[in-house]
Amino acid sequence: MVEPTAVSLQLQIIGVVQTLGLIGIAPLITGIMRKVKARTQKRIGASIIQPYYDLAKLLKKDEVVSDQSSWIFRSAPWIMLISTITAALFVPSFLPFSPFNAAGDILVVIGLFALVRFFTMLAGIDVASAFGGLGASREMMISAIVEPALFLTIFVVSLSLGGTNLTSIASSAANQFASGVIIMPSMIFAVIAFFVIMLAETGRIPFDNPATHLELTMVHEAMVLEYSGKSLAMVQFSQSIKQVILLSLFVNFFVPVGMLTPAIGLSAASTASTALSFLAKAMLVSALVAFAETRVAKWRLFRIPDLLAVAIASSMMGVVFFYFWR
Amino acid sequence: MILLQIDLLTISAAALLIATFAVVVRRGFLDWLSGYRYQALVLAGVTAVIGYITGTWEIYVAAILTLAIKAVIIPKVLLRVTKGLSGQLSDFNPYVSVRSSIIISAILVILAYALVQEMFANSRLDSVARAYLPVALSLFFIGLFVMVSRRIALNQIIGLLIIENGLFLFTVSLTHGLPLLIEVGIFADILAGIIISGILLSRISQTFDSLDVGKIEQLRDD
Amino acid sequence: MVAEVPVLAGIAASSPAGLLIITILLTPAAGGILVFLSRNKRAAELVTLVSATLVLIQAMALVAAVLAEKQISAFGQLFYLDSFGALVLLPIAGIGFVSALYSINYMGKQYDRNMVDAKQLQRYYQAINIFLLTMLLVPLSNNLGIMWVAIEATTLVSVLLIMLYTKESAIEASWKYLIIATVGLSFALFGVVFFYYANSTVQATNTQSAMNWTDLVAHAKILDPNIVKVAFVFVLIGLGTKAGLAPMHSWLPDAHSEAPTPVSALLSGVLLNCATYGILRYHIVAIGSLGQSFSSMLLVVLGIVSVGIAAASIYFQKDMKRMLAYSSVEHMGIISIAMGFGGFLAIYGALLHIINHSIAKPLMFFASGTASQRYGTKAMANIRGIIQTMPVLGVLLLIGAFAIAGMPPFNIFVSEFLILSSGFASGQYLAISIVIGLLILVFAGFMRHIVRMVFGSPVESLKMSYSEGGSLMEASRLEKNQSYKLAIIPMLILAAFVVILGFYIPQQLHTLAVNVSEIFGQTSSSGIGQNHGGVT
Amino acid sequence: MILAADYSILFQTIILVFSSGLANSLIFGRSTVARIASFAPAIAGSLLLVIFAVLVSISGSKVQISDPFVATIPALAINLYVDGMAAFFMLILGLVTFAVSIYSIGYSQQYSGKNSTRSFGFLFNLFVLSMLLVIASNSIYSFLIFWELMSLASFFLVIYDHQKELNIKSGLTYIVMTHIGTAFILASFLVFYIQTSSFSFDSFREQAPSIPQYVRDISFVLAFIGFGAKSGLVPLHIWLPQAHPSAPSNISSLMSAVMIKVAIYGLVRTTLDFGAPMTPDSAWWGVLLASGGAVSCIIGVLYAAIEKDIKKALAYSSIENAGIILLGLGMSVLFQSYSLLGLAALALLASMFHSLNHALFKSLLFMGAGAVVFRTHTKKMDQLGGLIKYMPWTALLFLIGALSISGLPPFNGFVSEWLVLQTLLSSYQLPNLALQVTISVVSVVFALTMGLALATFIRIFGITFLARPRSEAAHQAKEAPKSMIVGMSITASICVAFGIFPFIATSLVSASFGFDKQQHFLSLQTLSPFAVLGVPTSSGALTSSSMSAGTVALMMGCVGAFCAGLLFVASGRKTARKVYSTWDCGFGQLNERMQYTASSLSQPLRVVFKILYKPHNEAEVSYFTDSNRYLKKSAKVETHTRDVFNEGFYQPVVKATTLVLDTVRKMQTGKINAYLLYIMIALVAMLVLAEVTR
Repeated sequence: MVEPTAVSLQLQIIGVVQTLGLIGIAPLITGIMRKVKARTQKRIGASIIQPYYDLAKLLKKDEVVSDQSSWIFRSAPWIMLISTITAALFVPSFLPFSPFNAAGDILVVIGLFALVRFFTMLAGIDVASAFGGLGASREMMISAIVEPALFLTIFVVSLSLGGTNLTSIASSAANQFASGVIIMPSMIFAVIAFFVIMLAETGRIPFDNPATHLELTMVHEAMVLEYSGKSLAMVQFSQSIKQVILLSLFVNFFVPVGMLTPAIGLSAASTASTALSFLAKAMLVSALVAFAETRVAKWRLFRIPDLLAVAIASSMMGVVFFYFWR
Repeated sequence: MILLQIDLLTISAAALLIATFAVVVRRGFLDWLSGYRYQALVLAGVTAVIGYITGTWEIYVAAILTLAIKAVIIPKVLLRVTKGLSGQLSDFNPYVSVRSSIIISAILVILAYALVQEMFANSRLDSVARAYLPVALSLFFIGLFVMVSRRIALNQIIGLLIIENGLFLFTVSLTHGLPLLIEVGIFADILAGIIISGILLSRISQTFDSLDVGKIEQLRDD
Repeated sequence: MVAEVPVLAGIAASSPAGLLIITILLTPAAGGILVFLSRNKRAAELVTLVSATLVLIQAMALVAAVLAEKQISAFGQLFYLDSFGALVLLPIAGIGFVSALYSINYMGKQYDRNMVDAKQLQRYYQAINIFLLTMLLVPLSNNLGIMWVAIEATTLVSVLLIMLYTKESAIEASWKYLIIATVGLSFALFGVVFFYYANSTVQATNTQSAMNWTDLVAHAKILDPNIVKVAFVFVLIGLGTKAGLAPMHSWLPDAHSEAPTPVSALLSGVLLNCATYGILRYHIVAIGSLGQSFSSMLLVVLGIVSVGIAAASIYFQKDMKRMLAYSSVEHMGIISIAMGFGGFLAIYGALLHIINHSIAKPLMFFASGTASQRYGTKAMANIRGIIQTMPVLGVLLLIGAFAIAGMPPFNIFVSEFLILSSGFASGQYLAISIVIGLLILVFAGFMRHIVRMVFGSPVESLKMSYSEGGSLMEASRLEKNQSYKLAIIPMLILAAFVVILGFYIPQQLHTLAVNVSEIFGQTSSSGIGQNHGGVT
Repeated sequence: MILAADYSILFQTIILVFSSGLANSLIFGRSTVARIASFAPAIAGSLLLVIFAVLVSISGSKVQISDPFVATIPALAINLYVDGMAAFFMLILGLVTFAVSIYSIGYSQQYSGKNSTRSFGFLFNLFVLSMLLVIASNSIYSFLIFWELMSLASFFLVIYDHQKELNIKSGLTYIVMTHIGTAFILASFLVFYIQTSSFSFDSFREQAPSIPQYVRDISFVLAFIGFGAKSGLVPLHIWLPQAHPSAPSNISSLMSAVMIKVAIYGLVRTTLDFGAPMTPDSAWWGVLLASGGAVSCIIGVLYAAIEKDIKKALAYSSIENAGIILLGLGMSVLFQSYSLLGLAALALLASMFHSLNHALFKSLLFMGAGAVVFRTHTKKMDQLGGLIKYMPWTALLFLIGALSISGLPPFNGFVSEWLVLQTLLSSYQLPNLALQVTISVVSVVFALTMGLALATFIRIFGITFLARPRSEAAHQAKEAPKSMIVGMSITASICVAFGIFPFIATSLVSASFGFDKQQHFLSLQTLSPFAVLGVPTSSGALTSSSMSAGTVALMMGCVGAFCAGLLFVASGRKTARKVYSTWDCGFGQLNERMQYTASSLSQPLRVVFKILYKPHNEAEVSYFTDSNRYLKKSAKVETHTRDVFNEGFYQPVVKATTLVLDTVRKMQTGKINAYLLYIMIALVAMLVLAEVTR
């Protein structure tokens, strides 16, 4: 176990670069998802780099803030962006490790996401409109119930792959894959649970519809309804970063295909191959998510707990399986 | 001579019991009083007899005191008190009917005899004690029963007095009299008690204008 | 007729301490006579106060003497005072004094509101003196017969005191008290005679001494156990009636609540102790002849019943003084339970408890008496916000209440703590858990009533109590001209003791208690946890 | 290096200082001077106390004062003894009291003239002093006397505002419940007394291992109930949400932050010190504690999430946090009884660290709520709102408290909850399958709790401080007085400090509880801000799971700077910011009645957990004409929830008891004949008993 201060500068730079890469592709992933969605709905849809244009545009625009809002509303986007990017620093994405692993584990990442959620909801309430409260109250319920599912999944993962340290999880996943284990029985359930959670956390159908502004359906959008200009850009950007982080977690935990194991060692070639495989997998999974979205309808708010219950149950199964088949 | 003693003992014992039953059976205050007075007389006699048998002078004194206080003074006091009383002095509907009262009293007598057997199983008693102890106990019990089962305050005082008599008989027959000092003290207490209760009776009849203790139940928790 | 000859003999025979015994008995008697002669209110008050003070002083002297030489006696063996007697004597004198002090203000006010006329007032002070005398006689007499006579006498005198008021309720209460107590005591006399018989059979010599407690204890081993058993049962029931043990307690709430408050204080604080003292004397004998188990069992059973019934009645009580009366039943129950548990801690605790209760209960009675004079009612529902109308009294009431309910840092907590510990030590887990449960109920009941009386806003309750054309203005005017300063003083004295004894036990008291536990056959080292209690 | 003797002198000085506070408050009348005079000693004393506690726990020395006023019999000896364990809780007491007493100077001015400030200062000092002495006491008698004193002082403070009938009611519930608890505590101590035949805790400590297991089991269960009742363990929590809100807010913060911890201290003392759970036989203690804790967590937070009264909500969240602490303690006992010492230490660290944190942020939150009530005179959240504009400092400080208690980085709550989670994750090292599964269920409950806690505090902060003010009172609110702000900012800053540099707290804990004597499992000794919290395996070696709050904070800072710079570059020209009214869908002016209220915000939760809340709405609609039901004149909806514990458990019990009592007391019929009959019956019964026992 290393103290982060002891990590060599070179490694740190690599880590930062990886993170920059990750947040760099975040809008791209969003774009891909939209495209896939459009295609499956027999639309042409915008180009996959449209999100970049949007951000650039928004950054240039003036913004309007509510006269009721306080500094909470103004500072919220910053906090969202900072927290998500910081979280991204701990996540092994292109590489099977992050040099800052000792400083922050998966619990820290979740904690940072919670921070984001906290301020999103406050911002929603702060503007004194009915929409904000509406979004906040729904988000409250969903996030509260997502929490146990998420933690139990982590429970399974950390049991199966050792600890909560993201790097060690990723590398031991890679090792296991290399040693011929496609997937452990306990992990099967974890996959299901994690997929559901990912949908919930990124506010996809059936939990939430990112593409709507209809008060019946919207959750996340309702909270950030008042944002405009630069702030809106930050909110959206942090949203897509969060999404890509979850994607890369999913990929590195459950689909450690073509990931370099510590046995192989860090060479230019191996690094490149891992990075590329990651990119491919990420795009694939995002496409999958988008495709899944078109197959289901948005669920009624009070049926969502049932879905989450499924997640909890399956990860519970995961725990039991782990203990039995150890 | 011994025979005579025995006879005296048995007869007087019977007399005492009869007197007691009289109180149980009758309903009017005067009847009770006469029953009690009669009982007191017998008691005095009995005491004297015991004194004669055991030959201790203190018991004679006790006998005289009994005669004076129980047979004379107390009835007088009660009569004087009742002169001024309003409200009926007779008990026409006691909590326990006369018929069953008699039966219960009989049972109590038997109980008393049994209890005496039980208590003094392993201690030698002289003939006097053996004769009077059961009677004393039954007086005690019957007195208590009268107090429990009757509604008229006067009747309860009579019951109390019967208990006292039982006590006295008990003392005399078992221990041939307590030390005189104490005997006197006890008599004084009884007398004072009766006087005070007399005052109370008159107050009761003034305030509640009835002697029915069934009516005196303001002080309760509910 | 008993009068002079033995007195002279006794004086001739007895030590200076013995002489003190005579004088302490003569003082209140003289006081009574003087009051009888005196024709005005002030004089009566003064005489009573003086005699009470004298009694207190002499009592202290006696206690000192007892501390010096373990026991004193006069009239040969007729009068006898050992540590146990001293422990009971002390509260009698002390509470006698404070209630004499309190009477001046309280009865004075009753007089002003012409609830009592001059004649009654005179009778009151007279009776108080005699009452004191009879109670003093109980712990001083060695002869069980005399003790019985004294106890019976206390009944008669206290009945007179309760009869002072001519209200219906007072008459009813005194009637019930008289009848029940007398019946009970006749039971007790049965027991006494039994003991006397048992003792006189084992020794043919002078029957005079066969009634002496010392003599009885001496022969305890050889008494006929069969008879002792029955005798103890009769004594327990008989004196238990007087000591307010359930289910013979039924007269107590009536009598204690209907008596004039100073008398209630004496009845609850001291008279009950006298009866309990009597029981315990016989308990010692019974232990001697039958061993611990028998009498202890009976005591525990009666005690638990008492606490239970008291708990129930306190919880739903409407009348303040009745509640206090029931709490006396509860505490007597606790004492007898403790005595039943046995063991050094138990005895020590029980003795402390006797003292503590007889300090705290009068405090409560005085406070409640003054409060109900102020609010013109005894119904707790109509008394609110004492802390605002009479702040000092409110605080005193709270101190008293929390003491009675067994909260630290007040005195009763100490003794209850010891008693509960001894209960655990004695291994009677069922009994102790029942007791703890009941104590919680009592506590709940007390808090329920007291807190609501002391706090809350007084306005409407005062309106209620002065409803007949009276307004709050009038109420406050009434408050002004009826100062209760003089009434506060005795309460302050008592409260001071309540707090002090909550923190520390005087050495003398400790010595007395230890001696008594030796009388009970418990040496301080035999008690569990004595040697290794402290930290070294 | 200071000698132990000096410590005991220091300790006595502290006691004296607090006592002088008692005296002062009685001496000075009702004035500003009096307020300062009665709280200044508390401030000084608590500062000294903090120093004392830190010194003792670091130096690992033990302070002992045995039997200062010589007791007549050993049973009544008053013994004081301060070791690391006690010192740690004294630290909590000191920190909180310091802040709260400063706060109180300002807060208590509202009572001057109205109620007696004299008694207020007196009770305040008495309360603190008694808590201090409870922690220090070392014998049954002294523990009980100070424990009851603490209850008494707090009781009077709860009903301090005694004009309100409601306060008196809740005060009564409190005092009775706490008395019941005390009975159990007494019993659990006396069980030890029977075994050791001694009243002193020392001999409990020494002889504990030699005491048979079943005895320790009994004692533990009794202690668990007794102290549980005081620490708001469900279902014995019923008094807590009534009493804490009724008390003045500074007292609420003391009660929630410290008094609960005193109960926890009692439990730690009895369980770890006297109980000596060294064998698997006592594993079930751990399970009991952990599951009890879990239940408290979830129930507490569920009620907190829907509560409309701000102080009540905080009280419920205290129940939740007490649950978390118990959970950690239970895990520690569990690990210890399987002699997984490293993990046991980790769990205890988690539990104790959370105690410290909860003390800090809960006192902060209650003080904040107090400031709000101080200015707006209402505790109903539905009448508050928008206060962030009128009371900016209070809002900021309250926000810090909310962030900490929700367990968000980079605040202290996050660190301790991280530790708890790691403890739960390490449960796979337990040798027993049943235990493993149980703990995983417990951890699900815990996770749900965390989620709900987040929601709860978003709601509390959002509704109270954000959006439009919902009442005139909220409009008129001004910033709280200086002293109150200062008091709050003290705890707030400590919250942040512990969040960024947890090594301060963790090393304090490990010093107090003597972890360094066990094998090293955390890099506690490296006192660098970037020190890493690690997790030991059963062998005590470290796993790779680790976290460094300091580093995270640093990185967030860097990222923030980076983003700022980036955005500055990206958006070339300075973009303008226009302030305009909130978007109203073109319907015209929005007003405060159109925003979400506290009740509506938690409506989804109410629906999801309706089993527990049993919510029911009362709607009343009036129409312009009875014939036409389409034109509503007015519509009003009230939502009510029920407390299942009160209705399902307490009310029936109380009903039954009172029924029995009522029947018993009826035997006082007033009929003299009946009374005489009782005597007769008693006689017969006794005679029969005599016969039977022959």
